[in-house]
Amino acid sequence: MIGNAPFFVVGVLFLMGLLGIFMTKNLIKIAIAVSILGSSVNIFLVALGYRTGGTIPVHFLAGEGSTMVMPTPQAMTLTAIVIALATTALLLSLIMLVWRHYGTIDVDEIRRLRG
Amino acid sequence: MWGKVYTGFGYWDASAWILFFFIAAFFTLWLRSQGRSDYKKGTDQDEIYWSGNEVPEDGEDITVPASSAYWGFRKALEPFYKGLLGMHTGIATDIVGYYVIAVAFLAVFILLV
Amino acid sequence: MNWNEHLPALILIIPLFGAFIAPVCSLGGKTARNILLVAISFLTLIVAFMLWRHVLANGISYYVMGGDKFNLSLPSGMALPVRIILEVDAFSAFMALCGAIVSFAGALFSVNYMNRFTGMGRFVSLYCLLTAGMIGMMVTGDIFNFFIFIEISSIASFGLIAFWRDKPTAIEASFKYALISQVGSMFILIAAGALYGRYNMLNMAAIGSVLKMGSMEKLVLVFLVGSLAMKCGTFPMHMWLPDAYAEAPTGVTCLLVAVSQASLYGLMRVCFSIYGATMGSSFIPWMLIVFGLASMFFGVSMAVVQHEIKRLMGYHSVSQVGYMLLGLGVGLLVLDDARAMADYGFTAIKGGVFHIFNYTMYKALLFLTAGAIYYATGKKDLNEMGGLARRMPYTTFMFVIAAAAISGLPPFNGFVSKLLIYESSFAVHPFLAVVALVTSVLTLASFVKVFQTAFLGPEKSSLAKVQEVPAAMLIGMVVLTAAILGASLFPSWTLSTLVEPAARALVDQSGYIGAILGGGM
Amino acid sequence: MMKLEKYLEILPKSLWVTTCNSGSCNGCDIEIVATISPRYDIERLGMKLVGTPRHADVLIVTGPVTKYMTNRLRRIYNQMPDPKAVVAVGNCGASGDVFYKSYNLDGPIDRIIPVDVYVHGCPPRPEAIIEGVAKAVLKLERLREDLKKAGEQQS
Repeated sequence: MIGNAPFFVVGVLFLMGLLGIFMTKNLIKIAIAVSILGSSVNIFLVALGYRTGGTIPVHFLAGEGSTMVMPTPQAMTLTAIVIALATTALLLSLIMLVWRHYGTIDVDEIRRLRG
Repeated sequence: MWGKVYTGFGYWDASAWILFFFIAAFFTLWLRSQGRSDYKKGTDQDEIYWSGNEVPEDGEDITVPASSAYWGFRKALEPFYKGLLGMHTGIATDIVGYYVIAVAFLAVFILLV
Repeated sequence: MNWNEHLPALILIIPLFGAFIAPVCSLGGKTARNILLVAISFLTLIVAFMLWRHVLANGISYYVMGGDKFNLSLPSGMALPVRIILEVDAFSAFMALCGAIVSFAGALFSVNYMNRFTGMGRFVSLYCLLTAGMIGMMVTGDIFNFFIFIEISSIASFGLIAFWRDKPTAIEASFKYALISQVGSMFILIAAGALYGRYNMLNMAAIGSVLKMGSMEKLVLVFLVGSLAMKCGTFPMHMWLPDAYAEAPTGVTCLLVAVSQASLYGLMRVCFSIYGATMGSSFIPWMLIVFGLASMFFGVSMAVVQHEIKRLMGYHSVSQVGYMLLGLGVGLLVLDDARAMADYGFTAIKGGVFHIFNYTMYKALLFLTAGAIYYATGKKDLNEMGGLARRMPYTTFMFVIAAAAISGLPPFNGFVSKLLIYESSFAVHPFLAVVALVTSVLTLASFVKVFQTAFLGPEKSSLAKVQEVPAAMLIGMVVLTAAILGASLFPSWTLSTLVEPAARALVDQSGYIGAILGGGM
Repeated sequence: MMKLEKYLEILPKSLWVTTCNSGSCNGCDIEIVATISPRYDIERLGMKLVGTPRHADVLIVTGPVTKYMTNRLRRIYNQMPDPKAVVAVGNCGASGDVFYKSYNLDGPIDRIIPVDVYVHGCPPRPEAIIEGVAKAVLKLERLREDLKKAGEQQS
């Protein structure tokens, strides 16, 4: 049961992120919610890679243990973090430009393109 | 290369259609060549008939704008378009909402069936 | 080592190299930058063509980054598929060819179209990056790399949609696309992670070989299908698409069409190659068909009432994607029924694949003609146009060809692919074919409206100074027109050389898996 | 270019007629409509109403010509192809009738365009209109002969 705790956290964070996108009207808060969503997925990836009692998969530091942790999820997580960083930066700069053009960051007001 | 494309029920042959196109074009051009050419050029006889009025110089005054095209179609389907346009609110979170609802719908139903 | 084996890597490296060299090159002035843009996209096109030829001749080609085998063998004899792998079968090569043609046409068009704006160094860089991301989605054989390429293309397209950042609507469209595609990518990533957690593998072929249908796999399938369907603009999740297509600079819109096709490629890859016959129930195929019908009908009925030219075409993209989903969904429905597959299923897949090619060509051409009108007149609203046929005869000619092709008028290529889809979906249920036919009629109706209001009618005084667009833009359009006319005049040749190998590769799940695993790990 | 003789031989007595209301009270127009309706049915004689002067042989004008209609009537007349004939239907068109010397008239019709046949009555009966148009056929035949001669002299 306790082994599944990270996945519950992931689920809760993911739902929090989604709800944050729907419930808030402030664009900055929506960007934060998107980041939370990304973080929850990153936690999911990291949690997947964990093996109980595992050691790092490098031979001269491996020590006695024969269970090794696969490095792939870490690599995936790092890549995902970099991508999330880029998109968050882009989202924030877009929000800045939205503020400059529309004079508001209320998501309900930004609807010139519709229909 | 010019062969037929079989669809399972029939076939499609582009060359037959192109042949037909040339025959139709020939007839069209022949009919057109039969028109009268004895009108007096430069007089009112080669002007546009605009109910006897003078034709406006600027096309701006006589074009039907695109928004008015298919007005009747849109009017007849007013309830349908009201619903459809009401769906396109243009609010960013609504767009995400439709997406998440669609995924949730799929997720629930694929586990049920 | 034959250099032909490096083609899958080359097709990625060339645009990526272009993206990073662009800022340096733009120091050399306008001409150097324009030459770079055209040269990079032309090289990509050539490599895509050679890759396609190579794949047709030698079967599936794969490329392992940093090694000659994709799995790492431990001394204990255990083999782990860890390396990054590119796998190109006939379907991927076909999609990459379509994408490269469109990218080349868009680049030629952009050279003049974007001439009046500053910041072109960034534009060229992002354009090449978008091309790289798009082609990467098509050639990768690894589900996590698929996610990475989706993100690369998404980020490049956010930047390109908001390229005219002094236009409020462009920023708005970019923000909407960024938000929804970010949420979508998270779903894709969680699906990729779940597959990894289940099978310890990320390689699509390797996953496909061991996949067993369970609740987890079902959820993964739904996440992937939902997100990729959103990225290619199916009905309830299409609202970002007309906004983004309408507000991006036209050369970019042209490329975005190909990017949405790359997402469709991913969708088909997941459905056919990873899941394929193990999918079990017919729920997902039916959902693809229903999504297809909904996008077709509602997309086109929204398009009929639009009066902004690129927005109208954006809604048409939604409806045209519906045709492909319908054709491929019908094919997926009968995937494990050999008799129905031979009867009509394979025809449906051929129709869907052929429609991908046709749609990419004529929709890109339509967007380019819309961009040419915008370049010449500075107007986007159909209400303010009229009588342009006298001023822009070449553009008009190409618009008519593209509009006839998209409406499915014989003898153009749109008719052939639609005919294949109608007749095969009729075998499943007549209602499917009826919706497809009605959609085709409404498509014709809305393009008649565009043609009549923009090109016909009396000349307006406000458009008296309009001239035909420069030659480079015309050449960009001619490339696509030639592709359309070629596919129209020689449909059986196109079907047998271009479409059928791709359709066969799509259906052949064991071939896709066997080419990598070579008969088991 | 001058293939006119050939055209003139096609259906010589089937007149295509267009109407112009130059300010009448609509009484004459209703009678014209009655003329094409089944009871009188001029289409059995090969005649029919067309929507544009570009296709017409005969112009039927009703009403005294008001100032507003003067230029328009002249333009419609000019837009008809040769040979052409004009039939004035109703007393107003012939003389002005009750509107005679009214301040807002430029007419009667023959001050604006040459009239070939006058049909009297207020409004004239359909039989009278048919007879008037039949008279226009004679006029047109004479015009055709003239045009044919001109064509032969040219060639």
